[in-house]
Amino acid sequence: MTAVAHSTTMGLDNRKLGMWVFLASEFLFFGAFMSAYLLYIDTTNRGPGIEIFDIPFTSVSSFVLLMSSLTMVLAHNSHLRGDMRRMRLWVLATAGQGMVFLGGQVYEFTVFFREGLDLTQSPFASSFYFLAGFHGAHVAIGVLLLLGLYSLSLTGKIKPGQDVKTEIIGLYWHFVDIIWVILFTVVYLIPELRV
Amino acid sequence: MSTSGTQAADAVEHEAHGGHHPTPTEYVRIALILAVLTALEVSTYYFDFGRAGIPLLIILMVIKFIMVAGSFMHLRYDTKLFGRFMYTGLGFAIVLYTATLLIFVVDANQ
Amino acid sequence: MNLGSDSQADARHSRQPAPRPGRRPGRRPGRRPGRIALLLGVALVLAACSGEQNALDPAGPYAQRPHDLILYVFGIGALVFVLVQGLILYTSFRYRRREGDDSMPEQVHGNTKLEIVWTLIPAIILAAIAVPTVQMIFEQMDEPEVDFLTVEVIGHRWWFEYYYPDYDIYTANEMAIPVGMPVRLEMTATDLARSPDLGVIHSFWIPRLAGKQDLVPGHTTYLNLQADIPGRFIGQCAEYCGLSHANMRARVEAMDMADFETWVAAQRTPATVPADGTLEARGRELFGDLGARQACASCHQVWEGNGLRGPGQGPDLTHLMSRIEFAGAIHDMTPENLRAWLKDPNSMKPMQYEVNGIGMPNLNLDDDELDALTAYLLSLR
Amino acid sequence: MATMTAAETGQSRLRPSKPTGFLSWVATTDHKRIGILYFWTVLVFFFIGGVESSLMRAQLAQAELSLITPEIYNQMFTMHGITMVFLVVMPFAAAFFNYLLPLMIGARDVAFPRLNAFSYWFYLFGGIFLYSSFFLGGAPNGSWVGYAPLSSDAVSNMAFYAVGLQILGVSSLASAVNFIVTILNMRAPGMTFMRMPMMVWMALTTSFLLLFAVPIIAVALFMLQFDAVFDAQFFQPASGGDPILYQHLFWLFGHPEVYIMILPAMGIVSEVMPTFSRKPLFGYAAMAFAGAAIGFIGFGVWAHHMFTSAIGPVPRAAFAVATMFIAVPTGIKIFNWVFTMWGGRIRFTTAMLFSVGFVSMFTIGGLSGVVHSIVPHNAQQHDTYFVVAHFHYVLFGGALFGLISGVYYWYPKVTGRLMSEKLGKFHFWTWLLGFNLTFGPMHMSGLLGQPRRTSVLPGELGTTVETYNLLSSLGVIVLAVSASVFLYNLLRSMKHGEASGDDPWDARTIEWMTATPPKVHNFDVIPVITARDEFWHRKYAESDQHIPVAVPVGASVDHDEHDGDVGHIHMPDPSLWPAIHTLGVMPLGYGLVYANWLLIGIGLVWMVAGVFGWIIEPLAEGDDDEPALVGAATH
Repeated sequence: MTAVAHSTTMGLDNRKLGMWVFLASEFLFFGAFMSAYLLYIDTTNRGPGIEIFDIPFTSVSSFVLLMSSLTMVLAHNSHLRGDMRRMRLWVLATAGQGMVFLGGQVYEFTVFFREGLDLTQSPFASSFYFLAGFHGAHVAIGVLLLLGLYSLSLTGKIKPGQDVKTEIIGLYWHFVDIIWVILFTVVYLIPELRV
Repeated sequence: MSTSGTQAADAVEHEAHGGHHPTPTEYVRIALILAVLTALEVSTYYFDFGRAGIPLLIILMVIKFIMVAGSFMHLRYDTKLFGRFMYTGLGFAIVLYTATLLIFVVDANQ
Repeated sequence: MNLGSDSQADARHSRQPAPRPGRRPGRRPGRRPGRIALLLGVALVLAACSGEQNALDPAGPYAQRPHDLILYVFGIGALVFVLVQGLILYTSFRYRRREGDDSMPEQVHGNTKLEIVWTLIPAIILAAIAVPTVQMIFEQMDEPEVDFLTVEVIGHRWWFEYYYPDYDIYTANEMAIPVGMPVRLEMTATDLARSPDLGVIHSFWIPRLAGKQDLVPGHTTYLNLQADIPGRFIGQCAEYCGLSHANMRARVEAMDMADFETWVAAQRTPATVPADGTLEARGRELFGDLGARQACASCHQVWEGNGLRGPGQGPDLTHLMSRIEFAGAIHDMTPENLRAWLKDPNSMKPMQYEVNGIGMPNLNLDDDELDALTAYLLSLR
Repeated sequence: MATMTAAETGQSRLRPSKPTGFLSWVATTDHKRIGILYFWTVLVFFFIGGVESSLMRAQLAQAELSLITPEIYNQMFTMHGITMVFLVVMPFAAAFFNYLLPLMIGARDVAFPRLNAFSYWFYLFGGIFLYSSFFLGGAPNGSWVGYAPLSSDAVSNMAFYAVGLQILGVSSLASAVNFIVTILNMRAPGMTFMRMPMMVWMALTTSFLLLFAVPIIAVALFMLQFDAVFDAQFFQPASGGDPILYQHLFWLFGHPEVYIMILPAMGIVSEVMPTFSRKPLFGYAAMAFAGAAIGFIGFGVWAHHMFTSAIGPVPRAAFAVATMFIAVPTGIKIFNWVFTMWGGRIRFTTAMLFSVGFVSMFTIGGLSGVVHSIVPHNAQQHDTYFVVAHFHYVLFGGALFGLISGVYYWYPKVTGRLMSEKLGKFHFWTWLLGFNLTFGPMHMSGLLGQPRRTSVLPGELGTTVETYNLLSSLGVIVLAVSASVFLYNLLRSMKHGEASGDDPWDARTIEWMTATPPKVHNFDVIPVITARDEFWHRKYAESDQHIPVAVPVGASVDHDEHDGDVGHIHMPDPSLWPAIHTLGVMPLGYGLVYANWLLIGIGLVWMVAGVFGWIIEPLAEGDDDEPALVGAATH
């Protein structure tokens, strides 16, 4: 430890502040994909359109992702209390739900692809795959982070006092979740009402 | 000197909201409410809400958003600065992209 | 507009001798306010009034109005320029440190009153130019209120095509319009269905007649222009469109109404079929059939009165000789140039036929074929 | 140059610890060394960009020349634009921010030193990636805006552009996050927002602009690249895609980008002018908020780049008005600079000359900017050399003048030596002359009808236009001479320059308080800040008439509790992982350009492995956080 410890100017952890700053910019990222999707929602080029969505299926995987936020926050809570065993359990549960969501997305994409919704089919297809796909990529990164967190805590590299690490991964995870809260409504449910 | 200040920072932080962390039970309660809201959302697919459908979905979406951000992301308990970042980003995105899409709509009607 | 085009017996179109560049147009009376203020701007501008593609030398209302507005803005700008630069220079000289002067200046941190002044004054000036600007935006873009001529403009890599829907005329590079009548251009870029040209963005710009407007594939954009004097007005594509962007020129030939009617009538006539046995007839044959090589007719149309007159992949050649230039209007329509073009198009205008199928292929014509085809093209009057 | 004390890093086995040599630069996490790396890389790219523009000007020196083919010409202007914007002006500012921000706010380093190195490597590899295209079938030739659908045509080679810019964007985003956190969270005690040097304010504003603008271009580039390589349909009119969407996304980023490039220069000028006028910055608060206002309004004017595109009269009018009003905060800044000089004792060093040149030239660029907002006439100026003149007055006469001013000003801070004033003044006057000779005539040739991005100057434009073009081309020669003198001065002064001492300019801000060149830990004692222009106030008291009076040396120095023994100050360890991790972007990038899944896979695995190595890398002194717990927690 250094002899000249002075607390940060705002009394906040740098990494947590950094994560929030980064998340602020992510809204602009997803927003752009979403505007493309909304612009092209009817531009199907004689290919499949929004009627292709399987709402019950997507609802289930959305629900799984939503609940993964609960396990994530429980993992952080356990870490905060120093209960590393529980923390690992919840982290694994979260990663598992993330993988279930991803598996659902892969399945969904495969089905759509078989039904003719090719990336190259139409602007609608391109923008749908990009919007959902980049969200999926975020989930995948989140799963990797969680697995890393799990293995590092297993080897003792992450210790009870270091809950900031769990916290910032949690922030990222919840962010990916709330993006899906928006996407599920805007991409799937609202258009479905118009059919 | 990136690292030397963090201990103190964490100390400050834990002090600032240490006592206000919700308990696991509270988290579960919040998750249950979220589940109910999601069920309500999905029900629009099965039942016809008429004109109320879209506004209802948007309201539910906003509520879910605020609940996850406020409780799970601790915005309710943390420093206001974090919330400001998030809502600035969100606000920017909404304003800019709405304006962009509006330009398309306005032009299409001409 | 109603033109008795069929009465025209002679299909040969005698070209209008184009008024040469640099001619000062008659200034239209009763124009915008604000001209007075702008001595400096005007002086600057007048010094520059030469050349044909000159935005400062408007020849019609759609170029004149923005021109008058900009003079007013240039005037204000010049004033601000002199003021600010003068202030910078004065301050620099007045307050430079003299040799041996080690005294310290008073530590002034600011002055709220001054801040308010230099916030408000620019805001007021800007408001003053915002109002006429906004008015004029709508004025320039709205459909003309009087009778107007419609021309469809289609941008290709790298040439402009014009279609006159009222007369069913196709032409390229050079657009004929009547003097004193507004013309509304309906513009788009070509699409994949019609040509291997992907359909990219171009911009149509005849500076002396109007500002530029992009041609966007998938969109229809509009541009109003009008020439108040007869003449040949030049311009070029102003939105980067790839390899030969620099070689994509646009021409507007403004002519009196009577001449325009003559022109229309000539364009509506079918092409003359050359008599059997002539060199031209041989050329016509080759035009339609080059054996294993791609025939001219697969991309270019010469309308001989039967069937539909429609757009081809390349420019319509029915009345090729009624134009002064060809190949994106970069080469004069001389027999030598035409022959050289047929021999090796790419050397006269870089194109991407080899990689993209855009532009004219090298057909490997031998000398006899070149002679015949050139003769045939020269007969398309 | 800064040297590294390795004393405290020796015990880590896996981290490179040699203080000098090639590896020490690759592994550095010292913000000062990273700043220096940025600087020299920028100079290399600046040279390349300059060669590209010289070729273009040679081709346009006379009408109908054919010195270079259109193929080459189109690559030249595309790469010139990309290079100057993304590889020169932006990273030039990053060089300054890196070197100076921690020094200016009284910190030992940035918030995330390894992320800082990561930004640099991403920048370097992005630049190399872009330029490798020259050897792989030709550089991109679809212009720096890359409008679809032209740019999704394979012949335009714009896949390299899309991926290369994406890489540079990651670099920018990472440094934006880093700088924001640094400025918000790492200031010295007492350094409140309203005591920060103006440069720090501008860095903060710039970083926020990047933060919100980069993700937008990222999306546009993803779409473009998938259109070009994987046949996606975002901007393809044949299937109903809309090219205008690309333009919106590009300019939603592109306009803030303009301010991203100019605000750092404004920050530099706001430091240089007070120092050499011996007066505080006039209207500090107004300056800070005007900068923020420029950034904020800058997000609301993007469509003014599309006034001749397929948008209707209503948006044209709205964006015209918004655009005009950006001139208000800009005007505030200009007047405040002038009144900073007003009443001062101005020492015209080279740095000051460049700053005054900045204000003067930028004013011209600002005025021609207002002219663009006159939409009906914008249709005449748009995409002509008038626009080229305008943005060069803003970016060359503006940004570059400011940045070069900063080089002369802070050179002694970095090297401990002064640059030659004699050569410097020669540089300034030839630079000013060459600049105006090159870009001044372009105003006229544009209004006389010369469009930009044309590989040949059409003879039909007339002899007047030809003359203006010849003048422009001659100006480039003057600029080339001037730039050579600058380079010579830079290199020569490193060894032979006059020793500067710690405070050669009688400066005002705290980066001049510490040793020159600064030690690796910047400050032996973190200063406690009690005033804006802290250093000045430590040197001078003020009389009743607000005239500064020198105070005795040493009367106001932070007490050094270590008595000069600073060996134990823990600095971030060097690390090779940022460079290793970042290198994975090369296979990934080529994989995306050539649709080669194997390369994409290699790149992804490489980068993930790199992150992992980064995370588990041992630290010399315990872990990042809660070090006190290291001993206690063993489970």
